[in-house]
Formats: sequence, structure tokens, C-alpha cells
Amino acid sequence: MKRLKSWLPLLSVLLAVGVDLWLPDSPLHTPTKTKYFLWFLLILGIIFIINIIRDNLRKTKDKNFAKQAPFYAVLILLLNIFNLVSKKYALLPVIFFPSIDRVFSVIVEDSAFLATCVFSSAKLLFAGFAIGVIAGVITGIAVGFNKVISYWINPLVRAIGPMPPTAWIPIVLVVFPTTFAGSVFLIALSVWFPTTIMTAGGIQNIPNAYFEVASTLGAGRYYQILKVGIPAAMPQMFLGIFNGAGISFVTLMTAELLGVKNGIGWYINWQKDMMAYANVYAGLIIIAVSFYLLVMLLFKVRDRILVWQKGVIKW
Amino acid sequence: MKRLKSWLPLLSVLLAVGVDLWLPDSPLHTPTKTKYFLWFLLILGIIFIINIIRDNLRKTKDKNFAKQAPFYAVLILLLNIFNLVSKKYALLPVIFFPSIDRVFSVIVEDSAFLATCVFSSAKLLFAGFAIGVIAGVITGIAVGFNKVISYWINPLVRAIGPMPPTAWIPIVLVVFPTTFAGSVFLIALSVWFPTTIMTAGGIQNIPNAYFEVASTLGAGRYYQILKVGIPAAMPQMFLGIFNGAGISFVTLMTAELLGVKNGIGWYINWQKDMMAYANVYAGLIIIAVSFYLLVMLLFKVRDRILVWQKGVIKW
Amino acid sequence: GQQSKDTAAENNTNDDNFVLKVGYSGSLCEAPLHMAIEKGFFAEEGLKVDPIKLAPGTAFESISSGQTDAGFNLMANLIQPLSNGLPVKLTVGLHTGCDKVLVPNNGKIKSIEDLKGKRIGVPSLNSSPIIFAKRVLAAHGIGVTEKNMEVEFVVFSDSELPLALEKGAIDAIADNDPVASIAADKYGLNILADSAMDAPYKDQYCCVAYVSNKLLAEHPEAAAQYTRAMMKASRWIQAHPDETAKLQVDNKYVAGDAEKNAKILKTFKYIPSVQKAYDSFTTVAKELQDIGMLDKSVDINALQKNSFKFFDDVKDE
Amino acid sequence: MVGAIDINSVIKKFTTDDGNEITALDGVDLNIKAGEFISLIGPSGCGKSTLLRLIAGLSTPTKGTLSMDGAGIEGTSYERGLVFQNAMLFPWLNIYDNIAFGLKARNVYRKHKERVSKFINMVSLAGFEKSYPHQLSGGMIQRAGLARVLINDPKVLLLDEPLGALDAFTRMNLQDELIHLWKKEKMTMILVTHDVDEAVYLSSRIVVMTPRPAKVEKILDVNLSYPRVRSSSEFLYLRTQILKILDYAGKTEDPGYFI
Amino acid sequence: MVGAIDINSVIKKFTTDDGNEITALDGVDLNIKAGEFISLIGPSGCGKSTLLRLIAGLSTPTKGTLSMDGAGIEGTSYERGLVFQNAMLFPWLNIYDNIAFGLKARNVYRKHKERVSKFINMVSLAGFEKSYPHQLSGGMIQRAGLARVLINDPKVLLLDEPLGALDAFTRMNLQDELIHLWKKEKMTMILVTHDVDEAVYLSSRIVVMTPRPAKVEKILDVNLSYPRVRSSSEFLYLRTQILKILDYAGKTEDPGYFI
Ligand SMILES: Nc1ncnc2c1ncn2[C@@H]1O[C@H](COP(=O)(O)OP(=O)(O)OP(=O)(O)O)[C@@H](O)[C@H]1O
Ligand SMILES: Nc1ncnc2c1ncn2[C@@H]1O[C@H](COP(=O)(O)OP(=O)(O)OP(=O)(O)O)[C@@H](O)[C@H]1O
Ligand SMILES: [Mg+2]
Ligand SMILES: [Mg+2]
Repeated sequence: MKRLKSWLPLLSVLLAVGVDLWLPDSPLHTPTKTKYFLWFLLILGIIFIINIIRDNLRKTKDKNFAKQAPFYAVLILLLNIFNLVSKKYALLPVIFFPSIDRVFSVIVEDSAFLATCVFSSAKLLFAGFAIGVIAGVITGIAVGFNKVISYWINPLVRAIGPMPPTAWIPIVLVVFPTTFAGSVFLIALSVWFPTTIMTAGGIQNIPNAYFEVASTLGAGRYYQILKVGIPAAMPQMFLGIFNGAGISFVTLMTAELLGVKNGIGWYINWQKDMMAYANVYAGLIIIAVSFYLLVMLLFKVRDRILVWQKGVIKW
Repeated sequence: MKRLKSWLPLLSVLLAVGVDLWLPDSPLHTPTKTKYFLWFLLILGIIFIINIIRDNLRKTKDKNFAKQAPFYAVLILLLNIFNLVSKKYALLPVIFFPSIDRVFSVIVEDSAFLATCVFSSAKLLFAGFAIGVIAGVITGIAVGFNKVISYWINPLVRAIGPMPPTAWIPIVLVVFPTTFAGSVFLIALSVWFPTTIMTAGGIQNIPNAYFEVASTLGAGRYYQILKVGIPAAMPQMFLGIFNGAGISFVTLMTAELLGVKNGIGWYINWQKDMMAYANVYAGLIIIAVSFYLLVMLLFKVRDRILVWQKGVIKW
Repeated sequence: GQQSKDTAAENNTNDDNFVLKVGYSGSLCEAPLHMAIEKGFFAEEGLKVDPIKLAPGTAFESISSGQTDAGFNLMANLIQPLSNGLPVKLTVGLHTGCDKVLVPNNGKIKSIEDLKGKRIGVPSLNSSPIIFAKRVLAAHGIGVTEKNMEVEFVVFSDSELPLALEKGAIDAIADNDPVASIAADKYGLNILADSAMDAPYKDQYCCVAYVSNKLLAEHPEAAAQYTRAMMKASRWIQAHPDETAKLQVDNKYVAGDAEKNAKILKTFKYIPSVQKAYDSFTTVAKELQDIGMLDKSVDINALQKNSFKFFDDVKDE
Repeated sequence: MVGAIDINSVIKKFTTDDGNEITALDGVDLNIKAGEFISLIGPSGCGKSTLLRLIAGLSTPTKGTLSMDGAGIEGTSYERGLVFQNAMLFPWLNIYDNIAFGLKARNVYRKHKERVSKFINMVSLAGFEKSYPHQLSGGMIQRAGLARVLINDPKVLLLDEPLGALDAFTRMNLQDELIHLWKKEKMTMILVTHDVDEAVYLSSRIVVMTPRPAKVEKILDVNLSYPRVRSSSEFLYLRTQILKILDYAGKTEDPGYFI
Repeated sequence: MVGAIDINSVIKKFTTDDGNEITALDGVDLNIKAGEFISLIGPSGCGKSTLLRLIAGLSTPTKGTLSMDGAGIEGTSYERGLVFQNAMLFPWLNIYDNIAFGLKARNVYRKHKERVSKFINMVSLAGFEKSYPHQLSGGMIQRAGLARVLINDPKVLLLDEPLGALDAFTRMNLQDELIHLWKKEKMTMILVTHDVDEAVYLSSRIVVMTPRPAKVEKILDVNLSYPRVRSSSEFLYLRTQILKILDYAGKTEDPGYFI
């Protein structure tokens, strides 16, 4: 059974190759010079074969690849179907739904420029995300532990929560010395909101008994916050950070309206104005992949910190 | 002490009235026909006096108004300061930071039109929010309980999480029969993401022992989900819904880019194009107030459902 | 304000119930569309319309997906999307003017030449203001191509450009009305270049009316009626700028002050022309190629032919 | 009569997070006849709770088999009720709803509604129906946990130190109730306890287990008639005998209690 | 010698969510001399844990005062260590870190590092240093909870049924350890227990409480020398006497244990 599963992605690849090779293209789509989708399938096929071999050599119980196989198979099947309805039969409006070949050709041919875009965005995103998480955790802890602080901060959280990032732009332009700082602020703010809510909520949900135990053991207020409050609220904090990670990418699009010279959000906005949707999708794919990598990294960090958690949150 | 506290807001009002009456206006600001800020302060003053009297008559321990008094006092002080730096001394760029009088004059004089905008937005928001919450809770439960579903849904969550709402516009335009449905979809999607994460996370954090107890007591899978999983994950679900509420308001701005004829997000976008920032702020104030009301409603619902929770999350 | 009285409706519409969905964005120069509704030019043609206010940046998406049937936009904005397959046809040019290059009035930048090495804020990287700015710069010998870029273009959202200028994040603005005029007015900015005033731009068509390919296929007569009504409205505006500005503000098509708007409107020339628009297209497209904003491989003549629709009964006067 | 449990060479191993293996049960053989009252006694951490969980169907043995009335145990059933070592009341339900949970889950609440107040009274929690668990004392929680399982009228009742947190008086009362119940309902009872008196007072057989990894050390028959007299010489003799075995059993693995 | 506790007419009331008032303690008077070993015995839910929490400084009385060595009790102190009824180990710390918590919190971990393994051995948890609480049995958790408090070397040790979940053998061992510790460290011990034998075996005075609302029913002096013999006649006499008082005490509020 597991053995069979491993072969599914390869099957799906072959099917996709067959469809792309033998069905005629719709004349509505501008053809690309190189058949990038075929190349992509070829590379995937090779990767899959290597993995099947590795899984079989391993001889241990956890066949990693077999586990992920159905997912890859369906993913490629979906690409295949999309290829059919776009490049092959043009069932969807051609301008909005370019062929996979076109999207990949953008990624490959524009790769140098896209790389600089990704690099600028990464700087922005990293700075904003880091500041937002740190500020959010600190505010969350303060709000969670201190009634006075929570009295003053809660209305702020409620007022800022629903504000669209674009609403901040005039203030940001006035307050911040550079537009880079302004963009960073916008991203940080969007991350700050969920991180604060979740951290504060997590702390207020900690059974009081843990603090009581700590205090009878001689822990001062400060030590209790550090060694009881924070570890106990950690799972919640991570949920807030995950939420914030998603939102930071969304906000990137707005943050890059603030006089940046390049960046992936800026690229997408620009290409969208020109109705160059192949480029827009290329940008979105890059965003999705970066987000995936960021989430994987966060998972690693979380799994290391939360070893004590048995039924760990997984999404 | 408490008695004294109650008088703070009134003091702050008087100070603001004094400033507005006796300091000369900057010539850079276009004056409004009616001094709306003064009227606003007058009304607030009356409300505060009524509350002070009510608090004193009540004779019980919980003097509600005294509790909220410092907050109101500071809020009015901030408005007063803003009035100083804008209308009185024009220290901030006039076009981007209009006087409070102007903003209030928009709210009063455009009230009929703003009301229709609020009404359309409310329809959109309500539909989107309701659908998003229901879908999010259902997906969250499915992901939380079912490994197979979580295997297929998780990658979807991770792919959708970072997508800016604008990226969906072409798909929405093609797929949905009406733009209203499309806008609702955008809002629902943005609410769906945090609700799903939080619900699934909440369920996976439930101590397994509760399910074991239920199953030895004869509860079937379905009953366990309904009567153990959902109530135990309820606090987390509410956190997700609170997050979603914030995001739904932000997404409203994008959702109302989709060929709607009015709406508060649409209004803000439009007035911003015209550089009518007084109107933009009027719109934002309406958004903030609506969000506050929604959050209060959610709190009421939550407090009713989560009576069993002692250290309830409050933000 | 949708017209309901069907006066001369019987003309020759094959489908009496057809309602044309027209997208508009609420900018000042869109006046022909607003006036065609308010002054009954659509009704005169027997055309029922449903005006749809579009948010920034969604005009092309809407018409491509059939949410709207017809629209109104800057010609320079349309050329790249057309080369990317935007399924619309231009039908007539409506007016000239409306792009400006603005600098602070502190006198450090006095001429176009002074812009060399400076940062210029634009609302988007492919709309008419940047194209106009690049054309002007190129004409003054400042490099604006990918390989030889002697200025820096940075994007800010339209309405925040003046603030960015004031805060020194940029040194100049290239933008169109109404933001350009409002900013110039409020901040007393100097206008370095104005497509409504300076030759040769003042004779080139700025805004054009267009219809979707779908409309042309299904209701060609409605497309012609739309075009004719827009032309009539355009001529009427040229004669009545003050009344136009007042109607626009009163009926909430645009924000602002009627008097000031009228002053701006008067700088545009509302002389509709099919032929001149057709001719402008090649000029603008060629310049776009020269300044590196349109792919060199695009065959401009083919694009031009493919992008226009001439109606037999729509003629320049 | 139903409720016989057969445990055949059951081995249960756990893997800790750092990869070590812990053998909790190392070949347990035990045949319990329907309607017996069995007590399990053994050192802390030897594997008693683990064994009860296996019988309840909450976990599966690493090796060996468990069966009830001849049919292999697969999953849980309300017919094998388990009173947990730490009650585990649902914090989101009040005491009434906690106790009524089993009836509602099995969809027989309407028919047996009156049982709820009967069992609330039995564990002496009348007046606390609307209280939430966090408002009760440790002993009250334990009693509610007991009532919650008893209400289901199980065929086999698994009790993991259910009376440990109770005062002597309540404890003796509930011991008598258990015997009453056992006789009336003819159910099989398997009780984990640390109180040797309790074991002798209640059970028909006492199973003494070795320290971890647990095996059955010795099985003692208690051939005394009910109600038993705690001060009778047979009672005291059995009591001493078990304490001796335990002492011995405890010493097989040197516990090292030094300060 | 330090560690005297004075409790003067202490009343403690709780308000439930639906507004009802529950009187847990209704005028408790008790003077505990430094270095005494006091046991509290009383019906389940009468208010024993509530009293310990007041002494620990975890809550404040509705009326009355509590003081230690003449100074009013305000807030907690590691000098009054409390072993909770349900251990409450920190789930995010392993056993070693749980037990070392007090030392680290008081910033003396470096100086007294060796105490950690000493106490781990004392409660016989060697080998489980790296395990997390959810991997331990109920009794092991309880033992870890005990070690976690003892490591702090408190002046007053408050014990809320610390040995309830332990097997007879471990239990007796730990009882001896407690006496050893009490004699060596000369600390005041206040033990809540349901085991009358335990109370008699350990304490210098036994306080019997009435059912809720709790008052002091009777205080008995145990004038036996250590080590005590569980089968001596004085021992058994005291035991029976207390059981009688409890029986009586239990019946003042009709418990109504019917099935
Ligand atoms: N937070 C609370 N809210 C309301 N009532 C409470 C609360 N805590 C305790 N009580 C009530 O106070 C009474 C005494 O509780 P306490 O925990 O002190 O009893 P106890 O003597 O320790 O009982 P046990 O031996 O069962 O542990 C009980 O009736 C309980 O319901
Ligand atoms: N989930 C688990 N992971 C790892 N080890 C476990 C797990 N559950 C139990 N153990 C180990 O199995 C052994 C037996 O545990 P069990 O809870 O059955 O003991 P017990 O006899 O009930 O003890 P007590 O009388 O103290 O409750 C212990 O050493 C414990 O550490
Ligand atoms: Mg156990
Ligand atoms: Mg207690």
C-alpha cells in the first residue's frame, strides 16, 4: 500500500506531460519560446524518483515521501487541470488566466529582477515582522498581567484593529524620517495586533493555580511573569505569531506603496496595473513559497520551544 | 478618591472648550459654519454630568462611570491637543490633518449619505463575517479532529494565508455571478483564515483525557466533537473570531473595490482620491465605532457562552 | 442620477431592455460621462446606462470580466494593457491635457533640466503621469530608459504624493488631476510641465472612450450610441465648463469646490475626435517604446489597428 | 451474568520524548470472573492505571490480548465505566450536567432523568447542581466523578483510587455504597487502591502487583462474608499479610528513600 | 524557634457565579506553636484547603486575622511552603526543573544545586529527571510536588493530602521521612489528611473540624513518643476516639447517602 502511494506523484506527472505534449494549444494563448511547464514536470519527476529510491533504501517505518505523495499527486493533477482549461482549451478569460508556461517563463526570465525584489521585500518584512512580534509579545504580556496597562491599551487595540493599513499612510509620512521606516511600521503594526491579542489572551487563560504555586515557592512577580506566564502562554503566542505572519504578507502590498523602488508587493501592484497577470501570478507564487518557508521555520522554532506540549497545535 | 475621578472627564471637557473658544484659529484651516467640536463637547459634558449624578445616586459599590472616567478624560485631552496642533496652530499639513470641526461637519452634514454607506457595508460585512465564521469553525473542527482532512486542508490554509485580498479579484470577478457575492467572499475568506487556525489549534490543545472520559461514558465520535471538542475549544474560537472581526473591517476596503455603488470603504477610497481627508477620517471614525459595537456584541455573546471560564480572556 | 425618461428611444436599438454598464472613477476629466447622464445625451441616443463607480486600479479588471461594458480612461494607461490582451476597443478621443509635473516653490528646481538625479513621485509605474514625465524628460535630454536612467521614480499612492513631497521623500511629483491641481493649489507648487498647456502634448489626446469586445459583438449599436453621446457631451462641456463643474459637484461625481474645478476644466480641450485619437496612439506608443515602457517586440501598427473601432455613423465634426 | 475480563500476557511499553523505552506492564495474566470484586494493590508508578486504561479500551497493549466475555476489547464502551484517578470533570459543565453527561451521550436522558438527582444525592452533592467544578473541593470533585460513571450502570466498573481524596467518614459510607451497588447490580468491580483496609473490606480477591515493570505478584482470596467487620481477627490477619507482601515487593527494587 | 501560626476568628465566604454565598470557614480559632506537628481532619468540602490557603497567604479572610510569629500574614512567602492537593506541577518543565524551581526563583540554585538530586532521590524519582509531568503516574506526580516544596526548607510546611495518592509502602516511608525532617529542621507542619492512622502516627496535636461551615470541633493532644507503634493500645485508642468524633461530626449535617 505505502509502496504504491509513493508512485502516485510520478503517475500524475506522466499524465500532465502527456496532456501537455499531445493536446493542441488554444490559439488564444500567446505561446512561450520554452515549454517551461514540461521542464518543471521533468524536474519534479526526477525528484520524485530520487525520493522513492531513498524511501525504499531507508527500510525504517517512517516513509516520509510516501506520506507526502498523495498531496504532490493531487497538486500536479490540479496544475494539469489548470493547464487544460487555460492553455489547451482557453475556457477562462485569457487575460486573467495565462498559461502555466507564461507564469513560469516570467519566473525564469525575470529571475534576476525578481530576486532583487524578493531581497528588498525580505528586508522590509523581516524588520517589520520582528518588531511587530517583539512589540506584540511585550504589550500582550503587559496587558495580560497588569490591569492598569490593560485599561489603557485595550481601547487602543480595539481602535487600531479595524484600521486599514492605507489609513495610516499620512500619519506615517509625517512621523517617520524615512519611508522605509514607515513601511516597516505598517507591517509591524499588522503583526502587533494579533500577537498582542493572543499573548494577552493566553496569559489570562493560565490557571491561576500555577501562579499560586510559584508564589508559595518564593517566586517574585517578575520571576512569575518570566518563568510561569510566558512559558504557559507560549502556545497561544505562537498562534498569534502565525496569524501575524499571514497578515504581514498581506500588508506588504500596502507597505510597498510607500515610495519603495522595488519589492515583490510593488512588483505585483505594478504588473497588475498593466494587466500582466502572468507576472502577477509569478509574484504571488513567490509570496506563497516565501510564506511557506517562513512558516516552516516558525514550526521548527515552536517545536523546539514547546517540546513539553503533547497534543501540539499543527496547522 | 472615586468621587474625584468622576469629575476628571468634565474637567477635560471644560479645558477643551476653553482652548477652542479663546485661542484664535489658524488662517490655514477653512472654517466650518457650525462649531461642531464645541457642540460635541457640550453634549459630552451633559452626558458626563448625568453619569456622575447616576453614580452618586446608585450608592452601590460598583461606580461604573468612575471606572471609565480617566479613560474619557484622556481621550478628550487627546482631542484637545489635536485641536491645538491642527485648527489652532496648523502644525501638521493642513490638507492631511483637517480640523476636528471639519471632520464632525462631514459626519453631521453628510449623515444621510453616510448612513446609506454604513447600511450597504453592514450588509456586506455581516454576510461575509457570518459565512467566514461558520466556514472557519467548521473547517477548524474538521482539521482539528480529522487527520485526513487536516492533511489536505493545511496546505490550502498555508497557501491562502499570505494572499493579499486584491490577488483574488480576477478570480472573484470570473467565478461569482454578482460583485456583491464576490465582495462577501473576500470578507468571508479573510475571516475564515484566523477562525480556522484558532479553532483547529484550540481543538488540538484539548487535553486528551477529556475525550477519554467522554468515550468511556458512552459518547460516540460525533457526540464527543459536539459536546467536548467544541465547548473546550470555544475560548480559542472566540479569539479567532475577534481576530477575524478586525481583519474583516480591513478587508472591507478591498472588497468595496469591486464595483459596489456605495459603502463606507468605498466612501473612504473615493474621498481619498479626491484628497478630502476630512471625509476620510469621518469614514474611519465610523469604522472604528462600528467595530467597537461589534466587539461589544461579541463580548456579550462570549460571556454568555463562557460563563464557566473563570479567568476569562479580556481585551 | 440615472436617467429614466426614454425620449428618443426607438431609434434602432435591437434590445429595448439592454442597460449599458459604464464604469467611472470619479475624476474631474471624466466630465463627458457625467454630463452624458446629467444632460440626457445617453437618453437622446435611446441608451439606458447604469453608472458604476470603480475603485482605483479596478477599471480593467471590471471590463475584462464583463462587470462593465464601457469606460473612459487615459490613453497612455491603455496601451500596455492592450498589448497584454485587454479585450477592449477605443472608439473616440475626448479631450487633451491633465498630466502635470510639479515641484516645490522654494526655487531649487526651476526647470526640467534641474530634475536630473532627483526623485520623482508617481502614482503608478505605467499610468499617464509617468509616461508624460518621461516624455518631457527625454525631450530635455535626460535619460529615462532602463539602461540610462538619470532620475528615480518612486511610487506613492496617488493622494499621498503631496505629503511625500512636503516631507522630502521625493523632489517632484508627476500626477494628473484632480490630485495634481489640488496639490498645486494647496501647497502653491510650481508647475514645471503641463500636458494641457505645453506643446506638443496639448494637442494630443489624453482621455479616450472605450467599449468592451463583448459589447461590440453583442450590442454593436449600443457601443455606437455610447460613443456618440460621449462626443456630444464633450462638445457641450467645452461650451459650458462652469455648469459642468457645478453639476459634477452637486451630484457627487467628484469632490471639491465647483469654482476651482471649473478653472481646471477650462485648461482641457474637450474637442472629441476619432481620427486624432487614432493618430495620437502611434505617437504615444512609439514614445513608450523609446522610453522602455512598452516591449520592443510589439508591432505598434498592428496594435493600433487592433485597438480601435470605427463606426460608420460616428464622425468627427 | 456478564462482565468477565481476561488479560493474557499483556505487555505495555511507553516511549518517552527522548527515545527511552519504559516498560510499564511486563506480562500480566489475570482472569476476572463476571461479578467479582477485584482490588489491585501495588507500588506507586508500577502500572495500575495503565492496566485499567487497557481494560477500558483507552489504549492498546504492546503485546498480549484483553477480552471481555470472550470478545476482544476494542475501543471503549460505557459498559466498562472508568473512574479516573483525578476525576477530570468537564470544566464547562456544571455538576448536574457533568453527572448527566453519560445519559445524554447515550441518548437515554429523557427516560432516566430521575437518576441524575438520585446519584447527586448519593454522593451528597445536593445543592451544588449549578456549581462549576472549579468551585468545589477536591473531595467533592472526586465524588462527582464517581457519580458520573455510576449513573451509566456499567457492567464492569474500573475505579482508579476513587476514594483517596475523601475523609474517613464519607469514605466508609461510599465503601458500603459500593458493596450495596455491587450486590444489587451484579457488576464486576476492579478497584485500584492504596488502602489495604479498603481492599480487604471490599474485595473478593486482591491482586498484589510488583514494582515497575509490573507483573502479578500474588493473588489473595478474601473468603469473608459481607458486611465485614474491620476489627475481626481474619480481617486483621489478611491485612498484615498483604502489608508484608507489599513490603517485600517494594524492596525488590531498592527504592532508596534517604534524606 | 520560628514558625508559630495564630488564627483568630477567621471567617471565609465565597460568592458563586449565581450570587449565592457559601460560608467555608465560620470563625476558626487556632494557635499553633512553632515546631508543632498539627493534623487537620474533617469532612470533605468542609474548608480545610481553604484554611491552608489562608495560612499560605494565597487568599485573605473575609473576617478575622492570621499571623505568623506575631506578624500578620500578607501575601505568600517560601517560608510557608504549600503542597497542593493536586500537585500542580508545571507541565512545561521536566521533573528536575520542577523540583529546582524554588531554588532558582530564590536565586540560590548555584549554591544549593546538590539539593535537587538529594530530594529527587528522597521521593524516589531518580531516572525520571528528564520526564515531563504528563509521562508520570499520579503518585509520582504527587511525590515530585512534595519534593518541590521541601527543597525550599520552609519554616512552616502546609501539606494538603500529600500522601493520599501513594501506595501504603511509599506512604509509610514518606511518613517516616516527614518525622525525620520535622525533627531535624524543627519546622512547623500543618497536615490535612483523611487517614486517621496517619494523623495519629505523625502529629503532636490533631484538630478535628466540623462540616461546612467549618469550625474547630475538637483538639486532641497526642502525647506519644516517636517513633510510634501503630499497633500499641494508646495508638488504637486515640484512633477509635477520633473516628467516633468524626462520625458524630459527620452526622450533624445529615449527609443522606442513599441509593
Ligand atoms: N472558588 C470558590 N468558589 C466558590 N466556592 C468555593 C470556592 N473554593 C471553595 N469553595 C467552597 O468552599 C467549601 C470548602 O472547600 P475546601 O476546598 O476548603 O474543602 P476541603 O475541606 O479542602 O475539602 P476536601 O477534603 O474535599 O478537599 C466547599 O463547599 C467549596 O464548594
Ligand atoms: N504517556 C506516558 N509516557 C511515558 N511513560 C508513561 C506514560 N504513562 C505512564 N508512563 C509510565 O508508566 C509507568 C506506570 O504508570 P501508571 O500511571 O500506570 O502507574 P500507577 O501504578 O497507576 O501509579 P500510581 O499509583 O502512582 O498512580 C510509570 O513509570 C510512568 O512513568
Ligand atoms: Mg495511577
Ligand atoms: Mg481540600
